[in-house]
Amino acid sequence: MADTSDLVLEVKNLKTVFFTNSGLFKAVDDVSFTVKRGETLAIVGESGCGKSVTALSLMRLVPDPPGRIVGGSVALEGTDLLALSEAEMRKIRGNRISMIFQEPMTSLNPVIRIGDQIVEAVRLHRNLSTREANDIAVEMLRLVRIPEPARRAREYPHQLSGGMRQRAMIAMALACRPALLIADEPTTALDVTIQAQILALILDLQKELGTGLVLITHDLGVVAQTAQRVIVMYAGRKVEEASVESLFAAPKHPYTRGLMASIPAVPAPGVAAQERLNEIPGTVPSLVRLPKGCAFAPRCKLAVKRCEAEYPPLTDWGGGHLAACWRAADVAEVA
Amino acid sequence: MFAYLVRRLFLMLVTLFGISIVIFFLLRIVPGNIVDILFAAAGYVDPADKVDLEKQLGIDQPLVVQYLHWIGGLLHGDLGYSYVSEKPALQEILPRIPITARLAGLALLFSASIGIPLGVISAVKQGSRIDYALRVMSLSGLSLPSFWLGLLVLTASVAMFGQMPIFNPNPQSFGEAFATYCIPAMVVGFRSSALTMRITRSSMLEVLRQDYIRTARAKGASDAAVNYHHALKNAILPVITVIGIEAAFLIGGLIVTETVFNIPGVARFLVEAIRWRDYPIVQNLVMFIAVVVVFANFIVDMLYAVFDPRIRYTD
Amino acid sequence: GEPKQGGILRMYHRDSPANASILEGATYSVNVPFMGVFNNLVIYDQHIAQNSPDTLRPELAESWSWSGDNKKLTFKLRQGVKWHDGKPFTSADVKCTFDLLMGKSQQKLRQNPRKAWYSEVDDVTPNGDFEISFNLKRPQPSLLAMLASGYTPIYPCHVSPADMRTHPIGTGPYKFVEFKANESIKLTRNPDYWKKGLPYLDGIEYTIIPNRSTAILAFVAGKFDMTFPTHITIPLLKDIKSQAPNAVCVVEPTNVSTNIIVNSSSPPFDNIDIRRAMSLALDRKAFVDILFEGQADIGGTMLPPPQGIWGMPKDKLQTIPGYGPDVNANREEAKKLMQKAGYGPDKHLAVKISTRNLAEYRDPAVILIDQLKSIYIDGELDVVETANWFPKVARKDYMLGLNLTGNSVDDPDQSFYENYSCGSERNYTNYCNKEIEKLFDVQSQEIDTNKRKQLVWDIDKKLQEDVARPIIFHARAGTCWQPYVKGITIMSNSSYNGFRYEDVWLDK
Amino acid sequence: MAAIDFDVELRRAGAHATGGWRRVLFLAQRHVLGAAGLTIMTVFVLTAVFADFIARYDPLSVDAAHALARPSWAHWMGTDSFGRDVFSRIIHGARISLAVGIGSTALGGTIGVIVGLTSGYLSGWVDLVFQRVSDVLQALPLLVLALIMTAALGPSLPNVILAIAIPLVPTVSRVTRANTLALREQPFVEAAKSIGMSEVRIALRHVLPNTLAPLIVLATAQLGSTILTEASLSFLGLGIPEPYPSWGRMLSESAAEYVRTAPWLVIFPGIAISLAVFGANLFGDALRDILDPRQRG
Amino acid sequence: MTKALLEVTDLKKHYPVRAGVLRRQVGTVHSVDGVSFSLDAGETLGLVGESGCGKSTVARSVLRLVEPTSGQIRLDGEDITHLSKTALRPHRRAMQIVFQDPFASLNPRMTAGDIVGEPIAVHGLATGQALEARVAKLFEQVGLRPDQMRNFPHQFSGGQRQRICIARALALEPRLIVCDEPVSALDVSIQAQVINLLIDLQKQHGFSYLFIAHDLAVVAHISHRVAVMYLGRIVEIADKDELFRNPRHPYTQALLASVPSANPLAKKLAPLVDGDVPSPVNPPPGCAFHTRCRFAMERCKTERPVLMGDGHQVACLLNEGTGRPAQLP
Ligand SMILES: Nc1ncnc2c1ncn2[C@@H]1O[C@H](COP(=O)(O)OP(=O)(O)OP(=O)(O)O)[C@@H](O)[C@H]1O
Ligand SMILES: Nc1ncnc2c1ncn2[C@@H]1O[C@H](COP(=O)(O)OP(=O)(O)OP(=O)(O)O)[C@@H](O)[C@H]1O
Ligand SMILES: [Mg+2]
Ligand SMILES: [Mg+2]
Repeated sequence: MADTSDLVLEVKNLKTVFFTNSGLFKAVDDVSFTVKRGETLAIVGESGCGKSVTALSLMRLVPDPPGRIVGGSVALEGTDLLALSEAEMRKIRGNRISMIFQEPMTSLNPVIRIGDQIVEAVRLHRNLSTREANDIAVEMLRLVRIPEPARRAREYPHQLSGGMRQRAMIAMALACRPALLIADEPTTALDVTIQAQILALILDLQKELGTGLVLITHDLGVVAQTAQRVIVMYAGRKVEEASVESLFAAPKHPYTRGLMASIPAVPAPGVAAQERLNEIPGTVPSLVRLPKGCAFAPRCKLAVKRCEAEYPPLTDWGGGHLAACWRAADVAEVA
Repeated sequence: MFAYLVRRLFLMLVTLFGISIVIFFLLRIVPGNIVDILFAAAGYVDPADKVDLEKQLGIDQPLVVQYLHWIGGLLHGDLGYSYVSEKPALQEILPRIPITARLAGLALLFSASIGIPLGVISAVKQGSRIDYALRVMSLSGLSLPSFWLGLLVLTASVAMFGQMPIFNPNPQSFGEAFATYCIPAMVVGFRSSALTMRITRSSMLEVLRQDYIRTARAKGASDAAVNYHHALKNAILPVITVIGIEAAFLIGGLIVTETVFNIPGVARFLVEAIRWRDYPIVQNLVMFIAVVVVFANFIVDMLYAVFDPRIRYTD
Repeated sequence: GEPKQGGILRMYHRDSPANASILEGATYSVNVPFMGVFNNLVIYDQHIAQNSPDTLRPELAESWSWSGDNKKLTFKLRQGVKWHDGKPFTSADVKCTFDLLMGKSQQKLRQNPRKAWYSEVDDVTPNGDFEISFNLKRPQPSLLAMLASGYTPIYPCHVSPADMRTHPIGTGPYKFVEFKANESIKLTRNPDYWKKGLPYLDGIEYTIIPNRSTAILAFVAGKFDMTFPTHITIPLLKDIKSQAPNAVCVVEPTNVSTNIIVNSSSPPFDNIDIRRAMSLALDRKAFVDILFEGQADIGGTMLPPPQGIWGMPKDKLQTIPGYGPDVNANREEAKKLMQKAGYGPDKHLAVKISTRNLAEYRDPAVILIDQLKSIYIDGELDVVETANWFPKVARKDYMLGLNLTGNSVDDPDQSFYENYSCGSERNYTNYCNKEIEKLFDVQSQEIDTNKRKQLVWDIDKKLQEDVARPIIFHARAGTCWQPYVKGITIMSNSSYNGFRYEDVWLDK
Repeated sequence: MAAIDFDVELRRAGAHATGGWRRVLFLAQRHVLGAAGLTIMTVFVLTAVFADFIARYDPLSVDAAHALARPSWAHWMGTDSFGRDVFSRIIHGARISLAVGIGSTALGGTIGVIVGLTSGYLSGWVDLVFQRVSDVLQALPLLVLALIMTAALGPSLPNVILAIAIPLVPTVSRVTRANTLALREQPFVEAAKSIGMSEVRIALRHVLPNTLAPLIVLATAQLGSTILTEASLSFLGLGIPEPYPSWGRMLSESAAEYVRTAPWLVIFPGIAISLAVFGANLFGDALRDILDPRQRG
Repeated sequence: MTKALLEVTDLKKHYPVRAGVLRRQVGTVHSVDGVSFSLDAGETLGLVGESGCGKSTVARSVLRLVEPTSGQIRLDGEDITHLSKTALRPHRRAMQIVFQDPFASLNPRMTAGDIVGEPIAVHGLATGQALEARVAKLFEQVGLRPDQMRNFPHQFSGGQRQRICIARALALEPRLIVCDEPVSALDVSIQAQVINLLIDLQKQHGFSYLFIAHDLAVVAHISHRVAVMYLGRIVEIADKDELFRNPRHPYTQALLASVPSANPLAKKLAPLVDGDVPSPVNPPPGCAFHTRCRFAMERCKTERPVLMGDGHQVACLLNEGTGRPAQLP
């Protein structure tokens, strides 16, 4: 991370917890990362590992109660978002930092026209007349390749298909040309063929606008095809961070490795399919009763005494490939 | 849309037809009829006179014949004659309608204009002191018998002002008109405003949890914009339904309030007519109420379509 | 001071009368508002509280005379009287009215509750336009009492009974303007009233308010000049007095007796011992204390003196079993009777007490049940809707009934024949005692009032001893008006008279 | 960033409240109003059950000597015009109100559930007929229907209960039907079908238990409104007749005559009614919050 | 050739779209529009396709949870399409279903043991102790502890819940299990566990799966043969290896190309199709895919291709007669 001027986002030791009646959920525990201009950072992990909460923490939209950001800093273009007042933060949301949500079906207000929802986003941050904002909205819809954008702008969300709604969400998020775009599983709810279209679109636009992108997904395939750098989260913690190539070539954390092995592959010509998948035994631990040591230890084949007693620090294993594992060195041997 | 309207109208007619049967036969199984009551006042029954009178009123005929006669008349706009006053039923019912309508309209207005904003506040401030206070207040509103509230208002106004807001058919001044309609309307509306508030609150809470609210916040919208522009627009839908249903309930509430405030509207008239077993009045009045209720539901459905673009009655 | 002309008398009405026809009506709800529209042949003096043979005054009749055999009553009629529609009043109208009442005319009343009053009248014959005679089957001096009742207005011949129900035409001081059911009744001054200079009022307006508390609040708030006559219960009277200290209030008997109808045709009350025991167990004073704070009368069938003319004197009354002052002694006796009939502390008699669903009926019934407990009778209240009450009573579908009997004139003929003669429609209990029935006829023909009184007392006493229809009490009720209302007299032995209001005026 | 006291926050969220009693206590703390409602309801039920032991006088016993006595040590809430002890009448009145409330809610609820379940389950013409019938019932305001029904049946305790119950049927059946329709589409119902379970058994074992929660909430709310309906009917002269000490009639009758001269006759029954309805509503509200998982914060 | 366990011939399921005053039918949802396939004992047939293409409807029709509009379903050679409910009951034991959503598939108010034991109880196969024992055994089979029988569904994790569903399906010892997206709702690490379990169970008991998924990789992994559906029809069906090695229908090709490869060095995302799936209410005439197909010809708009071929069957006019794959330009 040489050139700090190029940094759009710098998250340091972010901690977000939920106070619930079953206890304290450390949804995001001591997570740090950076995003450069034009760069795509993917966050992967299984359900409940804290991906969405991380994203919401960046936006300062963690529902309170029960959630609360309890530590760390989030610097967007040098400003610590966590230190801003709510009013100042509002000026930044949707303007410098934007977010696309997982559910295109429910994330648009059903009783407001698509165009008007984009117009609102524009006018909140730019001093424009409705007309000008309207033009921008239509322009944005065209940009996300919605046919007949002017007509679609006057339609309501239910009149659009899932893919189109997600495009409209993207148009809304990008309307103010933010420095950072967070896409929280933007394609999970969509069909594969549509998913490919949307991902390609996001990447195109990102390139065009030079936006930093945080792409959250649980699909390692998506990661491989879109990101430059990857964070793997497990039980609220960052367990591994690396460039895509490095991660896929040689994962340093047994969890990452297990994950990769457990995904069936589309049989490629000539490659015989394996009979059984490699499975990671057990289940993801509850975020309340996290073990003292490594949260993955109970499911880990490599686990040793130390893993249960002591949480492994994130260590650089070369070339900025970070992993939090006592036995990262042995990972390659095992599987 | 047109097809939908026709279908709705058809269903409404089916419902009304059902109501006509229910009310007609329910009334006839009520023991005792107008003749009994007339004679009850006299303290004796002369069987010959009774037969004469029953014949005169046509209630000696088979029920089906009576029913067909009634419905036949209804279709021609002939509602028959009141047994008691012997005037055309229409002439008895019609002048009372505007009174009740005004009362009900004002009550609804009151209910909505108090209930909705308070409901929004209570939802937005969920869990705060204001929320608690508003909820307790609305629940107390729901817990007061309405005749009791009405009597309290009357008693208090006599005690405090030596005056009472009793019905005045020809109010001379604004003050009189206010007393004539607004005070009773507020008494009725108070209860339904509590309901409106509750439903607004829970509907708002539901909506505030929705994804699109988060989207709006992510755009940088202010709390006010989120609550009133994004949330209320969606939350208002169930509120409309409840207000629509309330319109039907109001008539029940009005029975009591019209009695307490001595307002010569249709609601109280209905009670009197039931007491007198004045079939033509009861039947037609109930049909009228049913038409209003059924129409209110219809309007609610239409309003739904207005407020919710997802609903288009195209089929 | 001197009566002043003008002003509208505003009253509330307790409920909406069925129609405007007094002849068809059987409740003073019709009587009160419409009496001012009509005149009678004769009327009790409207300013003397007690209706008695001495206070009879001519009205449409200028004078009357009895024939020597007391079987023909002839009236000389007033000339120059006009109906409200301008037609002249003649003897034909009188004949029409009584033919209607006797059921002899072509046109029929929808209901004719007082047909029995004229059972001794053979026919009514006009002699020229202004004289008319009633020909009787036997002497009946009290016929005049019936004719003087508020229930006996003279109807015009030229208006059908049906029209009289919706738009009555009379000769009286006030003309009918409108009657909106459940809303209001309006009368206006008859400028051509045959009594010159009357009435003083420009009109009378009744607002119909069935809810008593609303009505009274409105009176207190000054919305009305007068309450509905005899509508104020004793507890409420205090309330009005405290809130409107200036209001003038009077309490008078209504000549309505609260009584028990006993179904003696089936067990258990076919047993005279149980009937006697029940009547012995009554603590009448307790009823009066609770319901009227002491202000009601204990008596037999006839309203007790001094307001009543025919009621038994107190000493005679107290000789009747159950009327004695020592309630406990009475109840001891009652218990013995019950034991004789096979009941006792371990074997109670379960009884259903039916009554109408109106406070005037229910409240005494509640007390009755409580009192019957003392003689091993467990009463259960059976509340009956108005519409079903008389059919139920007529079917004899009850054990005990708590009933109110209103006497429209304070006269034994009306009371005895209606309620106790064999076969009378209003003799709900089917009490039938041929010997007493003979005595009814004897007293009815007696011209001498004092002699007649003795006869009536004996009959009354016998009726009580037979437990024919035990009388619990005679109610009283209050009427209030604002101090500026003048010329109101509330009758003390009839609540069906005294509403002509022709010389009422407002001192404003 | 302000320091955050994790313990306090967790306590507020109820993290310490695991296990039966602690959970109940926590819920009571969390839903203070609901707990108050439940307490009121419990007191009310206990009162009704033990009325004979609590009441100090026979509620029907007339006592001329002590008519209209002010509240005193002997008569805590005074006496009415018959000299009957108001406190005892109110205590016994709880039975009547409970009988009306529970009786009519249970009756209306049971019929409504049966109708709704059948209607939702059978669909087709049965559904159509039931739907139309409930349209018909719903088009008549509750009080109007109850009024005609009590007029038809005559004023007695069972009749009043029936008259109030019938108008409840369409509401309950609509809710049940909607739930049934939704549940019918649930995979677990399809799974039951696929193992060859009969429709009736599916309806009873899989559908019904899952519609109960909203119905319980609905029932608590209805409980209050039935008590009020009875009071209104009493006011209109068609409520529970004497000699039952019905709160509605106690209130409506004395409201007419004794507001000023003997206010205790009006105040105490009024409080009893409002408190009971209030309690039922408070409890119902809290129950809804607790049973509706989405409401949990 | 052995007789197939399940034979579905020309299955159609149309839902009416009603409108108008008399609720007349104004349109039809062609959810399943002529699907034929067969399934041998011990075989797994994968069914893929995009959302709304009718996969679940096929599954439900096979189990007679919905009544097919037309076509034939034969189980063990016996036509069960029109059997009455009672006549169907014995056949129900032969086929069971596992649904996608492990949360909604379990009645929240019943214990896990009751849920799994219910089919056995319903068919009167065992009661009391015996039932208990059988349920315990089933629990062990699917990798759950028998002491978890008393727990309620909400006390299980997603993967465990799916195991309960599978145990319930196994309870009647069926020969055919229809799996309607059984792993779509699960995490990848759990997904692998469930897939392995299914494979193991198949090996032990030799039953057949009709396995539905939208994830090609999963289908590819578990199936012996794969059928691709588009808008209510099967557009291609073949042996797994054949299909993936040699996809012939343009839609199959697009589908394969859309799956992001887990290899960052492999070709980047290249969507081969544009636009959305058309509505099944008024499916396009001719070949339903022509609106999105890059090879669409004039003929495709009017002529409807039928499944052709031996073993590897394709419904595409490009392939007609040639037996050659559609050519990528
Ligand atoms: N509103 C909330 N209340 C309580 N806990 C919450 C809330 N939102 C999230 N959490 C907890 O935070 C943890 C992380 O949730 P998050 O939504 O970030 O997961 P995720 O990685 O996005 O999973 P998914 O892939 O399912 O979206 C979860 O274990 C969840 O239990
Ligand atoms: N009961 C029904 N009534 C009307 N249309 C229906 C019904 N069930 C399904 N459909 C329609 O049939 C089509 C196929 O639905 P189906 O559920 O079989 O699709 P699917 O391939 O399983 O989709 P998914 O991947 O989303 O589960 C859809 O367009 C759906 O809207
Ligand atoms: Mg998430
Ligand atoms: Mg499906």
